[in-house]
Amino acid sequence: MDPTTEFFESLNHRTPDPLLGRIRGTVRFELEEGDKLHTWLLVYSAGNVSAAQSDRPGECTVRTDREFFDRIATGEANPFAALLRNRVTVEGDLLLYNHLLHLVPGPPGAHEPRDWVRRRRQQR
Amino acid sequence: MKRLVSILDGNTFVVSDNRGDIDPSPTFPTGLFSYDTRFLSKWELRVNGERLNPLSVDDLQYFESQFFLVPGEPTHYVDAKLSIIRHRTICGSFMEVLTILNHEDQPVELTVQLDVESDFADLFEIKDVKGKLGTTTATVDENQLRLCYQRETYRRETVITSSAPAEYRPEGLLFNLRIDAHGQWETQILVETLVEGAGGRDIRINLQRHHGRSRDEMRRELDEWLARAPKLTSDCEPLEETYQRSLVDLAALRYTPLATGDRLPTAGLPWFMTLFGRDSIITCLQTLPFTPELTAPTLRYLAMAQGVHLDDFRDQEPGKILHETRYGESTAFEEQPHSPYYGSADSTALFLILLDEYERWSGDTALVAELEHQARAALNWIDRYGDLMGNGYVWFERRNLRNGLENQCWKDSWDSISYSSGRLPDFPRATCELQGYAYDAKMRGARLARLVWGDPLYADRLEREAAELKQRFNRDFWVEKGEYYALALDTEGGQVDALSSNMGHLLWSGIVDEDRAPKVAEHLVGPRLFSGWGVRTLAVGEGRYNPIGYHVGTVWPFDNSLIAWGLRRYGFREEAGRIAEAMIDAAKYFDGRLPEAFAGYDRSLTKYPVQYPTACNPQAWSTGTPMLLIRTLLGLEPHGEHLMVDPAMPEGMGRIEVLDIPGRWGLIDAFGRGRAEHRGAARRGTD
Amino acid sequence: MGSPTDEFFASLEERGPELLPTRARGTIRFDLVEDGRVGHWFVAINRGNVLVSHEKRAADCVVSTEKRLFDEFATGAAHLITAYNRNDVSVQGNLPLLLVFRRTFPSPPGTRDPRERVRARLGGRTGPGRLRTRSPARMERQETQQ
Amino acid sequence: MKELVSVLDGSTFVLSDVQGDIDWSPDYPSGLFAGDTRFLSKWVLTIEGERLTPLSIDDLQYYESRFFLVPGEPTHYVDAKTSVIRHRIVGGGFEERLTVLNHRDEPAVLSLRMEVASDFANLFDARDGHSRTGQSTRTVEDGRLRLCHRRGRHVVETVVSSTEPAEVDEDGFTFRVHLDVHGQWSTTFHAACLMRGADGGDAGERPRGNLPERPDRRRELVRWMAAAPQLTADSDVLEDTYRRSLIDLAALQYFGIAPEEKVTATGLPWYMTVFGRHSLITGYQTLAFLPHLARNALWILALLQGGRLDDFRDEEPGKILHEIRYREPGGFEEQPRSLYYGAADTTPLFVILLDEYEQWTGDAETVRQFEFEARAALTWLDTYGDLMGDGYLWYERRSPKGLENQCWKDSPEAITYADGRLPTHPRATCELQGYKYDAKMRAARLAREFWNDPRYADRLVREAEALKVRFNRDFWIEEGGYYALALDGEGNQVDALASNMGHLLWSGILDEDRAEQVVRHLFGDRLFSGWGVRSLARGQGRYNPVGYHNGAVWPFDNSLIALGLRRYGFEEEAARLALTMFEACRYFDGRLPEAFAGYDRKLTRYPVQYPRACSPFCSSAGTPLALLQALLGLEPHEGHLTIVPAVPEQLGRIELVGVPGRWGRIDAFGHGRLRLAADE
Repeated sequence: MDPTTEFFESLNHRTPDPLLGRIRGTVRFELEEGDKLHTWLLVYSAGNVSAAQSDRPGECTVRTDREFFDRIATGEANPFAALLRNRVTVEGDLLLYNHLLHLVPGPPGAHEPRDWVRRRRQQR
Repeated sequence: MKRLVSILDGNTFVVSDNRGDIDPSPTFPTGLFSYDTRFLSKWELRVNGERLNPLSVDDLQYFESQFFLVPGEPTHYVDAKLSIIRHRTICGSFMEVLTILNHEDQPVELTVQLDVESDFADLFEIKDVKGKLGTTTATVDENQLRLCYQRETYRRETVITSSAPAEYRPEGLLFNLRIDAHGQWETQILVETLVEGAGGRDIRINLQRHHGRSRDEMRRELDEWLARAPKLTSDCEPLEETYQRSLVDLAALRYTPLATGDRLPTAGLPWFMTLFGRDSIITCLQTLPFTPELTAPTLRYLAMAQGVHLDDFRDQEPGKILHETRYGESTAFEEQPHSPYYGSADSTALFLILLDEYERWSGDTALVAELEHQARAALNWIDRYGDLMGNGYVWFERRNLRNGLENQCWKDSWDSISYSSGRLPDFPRATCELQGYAYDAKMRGARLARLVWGDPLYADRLEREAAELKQRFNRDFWVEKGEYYALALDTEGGQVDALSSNMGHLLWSGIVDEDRAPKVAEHLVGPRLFSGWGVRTLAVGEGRYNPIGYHVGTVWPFDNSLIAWGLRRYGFREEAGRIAEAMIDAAKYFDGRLPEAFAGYDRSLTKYPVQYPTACNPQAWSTGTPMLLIRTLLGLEPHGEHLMVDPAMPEGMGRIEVLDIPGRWGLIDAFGRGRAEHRGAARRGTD
Repeated sequence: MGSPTDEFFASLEERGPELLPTRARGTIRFDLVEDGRVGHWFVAINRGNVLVSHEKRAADCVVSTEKRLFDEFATGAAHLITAYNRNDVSVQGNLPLLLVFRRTFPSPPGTRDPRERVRARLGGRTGPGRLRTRSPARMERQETQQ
Repeated sequence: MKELVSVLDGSTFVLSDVQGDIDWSPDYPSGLFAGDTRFLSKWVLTIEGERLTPLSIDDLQYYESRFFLVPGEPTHYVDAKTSVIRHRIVGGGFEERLTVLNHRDEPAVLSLRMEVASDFANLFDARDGHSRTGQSTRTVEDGRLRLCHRRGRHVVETVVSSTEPAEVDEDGFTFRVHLDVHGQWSTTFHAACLMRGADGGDAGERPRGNLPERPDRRRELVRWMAAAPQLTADSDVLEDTYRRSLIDLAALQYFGIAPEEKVTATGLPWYMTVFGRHSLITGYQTLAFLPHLARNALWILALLQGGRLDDFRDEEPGKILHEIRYREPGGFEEQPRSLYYGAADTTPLFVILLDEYEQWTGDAETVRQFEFEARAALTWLDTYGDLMGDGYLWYERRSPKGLENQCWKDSPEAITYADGRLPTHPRATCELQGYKYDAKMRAARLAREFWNDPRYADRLVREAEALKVRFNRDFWIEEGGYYALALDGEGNQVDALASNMGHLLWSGILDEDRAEQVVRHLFGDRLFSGWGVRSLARGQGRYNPVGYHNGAVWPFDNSLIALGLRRYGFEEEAARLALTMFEACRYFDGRLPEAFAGYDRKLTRYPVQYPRACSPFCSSAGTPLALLQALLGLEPHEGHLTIVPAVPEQLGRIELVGVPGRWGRIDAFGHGRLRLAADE
């Protein structure tokens, strides 16, 4: 399975996140791949998140190409930076897009801070 | 000390010379900036090929200024035959109304030339200009000049149009005019900035405040803002002046970040016109009694952007409150980590402190309930990710080795944390005030847990932990020999023993043992730390002491405001008053606008407080300083549904009246009077 | 008579009372150098009255310069204070007294009364009986009526 | 509007940039000046070859300032490791104490350099950029640098020395400075300004190289302030301005051509010398405060009164001086400036001040002493002053380098018809007639009371009254309801609407029944800018809000108008004018410049600077004092001081304690009771 599909599929199995407790709304993703367009709809409902391939409109529409979204889905690309450089475009409620940060994984290979300190002190 | 003129509206601002011209400067960010990008790097007006000379500059409002100019070098006996008025406003866009008056008794023909350039520099590049990776193009059509920068999908544009007919050229606008005898000519030049997003439209399109506010609306808004704030009258004229100035500057420093429609305080002009966790929180803490409307949006925004992941580049961890957020090119391409960056070890605790303080003033338990999970995540961060050494203190060490901050406390320059000898300690470091904040955050968290979250068990645990921390702290940080608190602990648990202002914050946090407080107070107003104008960041005699060192000897107004607050908390009324008075005296020399920092030279050496080079001005937490000092002088403290007033004012300050202090009590007035009558105490107002 | 300087001092006793304020009082000695020799003029001023001699007495004010230059002061061709400013005259002692004494020097040769100059230029259109003043507006009205 | 820092002591002053450096600049005369000569044209400090950057400047006293500097351009995060304090004092010569502080945790060795040069330009060369005549030399001798300029026998020298040993070369001083950990180093530079007399010694009464003792200077200033009445007021602006004015007037005192008494220099930087007109007006403005200024002005001007006809100097017997310049500008006949007499107003103003001075002080001795000069002045009014022989006071220059306009508006285009044309010469401006009238009325009193000459007094009154009748006939413009600016050589009315007629109120020559129309004009929107009365009304051909005399607002002009308004009973208008001036003071830190722009107040929230206006300027420093006099209604009346306050509400309470005069000292109080009609 490609990272994008894996990401959206996994959302349906997430435990409810209290940090998203008050977020409600829908986000439509339009991901280009060659001349194909993959559309996903993501629904926030008070902590629970679900996603499905759907052509329904959302309160916020996110456009980019599928290849790039794969990188967001794996934590390699930062959604906010991508928005600033127009790599991803967003129409509608930006706040909903911002909450995507809660759903995508962090960058691969990130260090647990205590491990970082321990390792660095050992090196010396 | 070149005279620069700035106008601003949140994070859109123009910095020019006193002619109104923008010349690219290698050392200072002159230009039109918006969202961390320079949209104009050149803006030079010539009349008949000649540069102009300023007669005077009126800064009418924070978003509006006016320049009076004459062509050529002014001479004594030869009168200028023309004068030129440049009236400019920033209301989302930048608008300059150019008026040329002909003072001659006959018509004149003129060539007016406005040279325009944009380098689309990222604010981070200005001090360290490097080759741009994208390309800039200028396109001209019949009624506009369009400057465009493109790097891959990243696109920024500056669009310039004139209401009067102009010849648009790639290098600027040209007007050929004829003005009648004693006549005048006028054009409105509009400069629009475009941060391109979906469909070629501006990414900020959803921000209601972004476009289309008129000057009148801006004025009305400012008037309303001023009308909402409590009214202060005082015998002490500098206090009145600085209060008024602060209110206006606070209005100016509000901006709307992407993603919400709310207005939050930015940190300071020109380098820090963006959201900083630490600065915004402290500004809110300082201004709660006066402009409480800043606080709830700030808390909400910071909660929304709270750390979720582990991310080395951004020094991000779950539950951490952001340090800084930026919108420029280097952030967009992940060359800089500000999307956002989380490299501060204090903002998380400060967030909790503000949340509690806000509830004490406003009674807004709904927000406390709304942010329960974020607050718990923040408390969790303190123990889990903040405690790098696993020994119950808050530590910091960056993981972003490329461009992360070395010092992640408020003194974040590289040499700010040192031993008395001047040596720098190893990482991680645990500065003392971080422990104070952690203690306070837990105590306040406990109150909220009991009051709003219905979790008394959690509250008990937090209080227990806080008490343990306090005990441990007073054991480990107390420097027996000098009888003060160490600036920090090093990784071996050794004391980083420089005498510094940091321990002033400990009083504010309440972590200081009662019987040690007198010694701390004595140090703070003693000759090594107190310059006569305020408490220095680092004491005279320390290895790295430098009266013009950013964090190693200068005086920071915000630092002093927290220290004064802390002194009052521990009952040092006279000492708190002394600091407040020194700050208000200093404010007088800065026309009521306290800068980010000023030099730490002894007051006996300098009649005036000496400017610190390149200090930000206005700087939000310096702007908030007079307000916190007023709170401190009047002893304003919410108790339940009431506001307690317990004035402790220095002799000679005379009377202070603050009318209509907002809070859960509605509106309340507070009065205070210095014990001895001020010379002008019997005065009436002069206006 | 001799040089302009001689003539100047010779007439000084007569001209003095008219030219000098009555409060003027004091002594000035002029040391005038000619061909390496110094000639002295001693001027005593008392309530406007002037006495001139060649005595070399101590004076309130001592002025040294070249005789040649003083001849030019005496005819009005050169100016004492200007020469003093460029160090061609040195003064010791009471300078204000010399400034008062300045009044006794004549006008530059050929100087005319300023009123005569104006009269000559305007050809008699001066004096009380000249044209009645008019405002430009009135003039215009008169012109259009004609 | 390059920012410049000035320290001054009478006619000796230093103008530098904000670093404290003096460097050639095309647009402003920076340098150390004394006696109209520049003694230092370069004074540039570098450390390790780098110029310094200012952090802040303390202007401690008018003769003393202190600069805090750091090397190089400051950046935000890189702290300076060195700071430098330049503490300078001027007074005769010039002294600068340089302190270098090391903020490092280690010793440092720095190379410090002071570049020194002088072009010995006179002020006019400095202004106009002319090249110099004469020869200059630089010699290094015994640790000192001697700069010398010679033209004929005229020799000027600057001798610069340092208390710390230095390598001295022809272009300056170099030091190798060793600094300890957190240590400091200092040296003191002295620059002696020498003007060689004809005998080679320093001309005694000239600015000397030695400095007065500083403590004395401070004491002197304290005494000066203590001698003036003490003001307390609700209005801080009023208090600050009053204090600033007294200090500026102290700063402008200097020993002029004669060393007996200090006199008032006119304005920094162009006019640091005596101008007859402004000395007299300043004397008049300050009588209730510092009466000796008037006495000293009368004394120096009596001393320099015209004695002969001299076309080059526009001099006539009995005429009072326009301007005096020293040394080179005054020593060579390129310009008539050594003693120039091209002013038609100074002579009557001299008589007016003599009378006014006696009315305040009761100093009859002075009136008797100056009888000769006063009579000579009165005679001048009716002889050389009356060029046309018709009883008016006229002017026309004879000097090819003289001034075309010899009234206070002395720029070439100042006197015009409404349509902008320039009138023929001679010209008789209206205010000159007012002064002449007033001088005669006042002289009549002096003749009667002190000179024992009642017949002369009667004649003067008769002549004055005749003048008044004629004036009100010939100058009144019926159509406009105002007084003509002047008469031209043909006797026609020069009909521009100008501030000049405001002075007529002050002189008392106005017919009572026309005063109201004049006042209406003065406060109409053509003349009144909202910040004061403009020199020329909007709508006139040559009106220019940044025109020196053609639209700018002159504070001293407004002060005389305010006094005139009180004289004719327009209390409210006088209060209004005073209020607007004090409001303007707020924007000039209490120091009114020579003039400021005449833009409408509605257009400019602040009063706009006039380019290159002198500041401080003596009669602008005198203006707030005259306005206080007008607000409190202070008038000497038959040996007593009458106080009839008319203070606007906005100014609140005014207490002036210890007004000196023939009555001893009297206190004056005023309360802001006047509610001015809002008009903006």
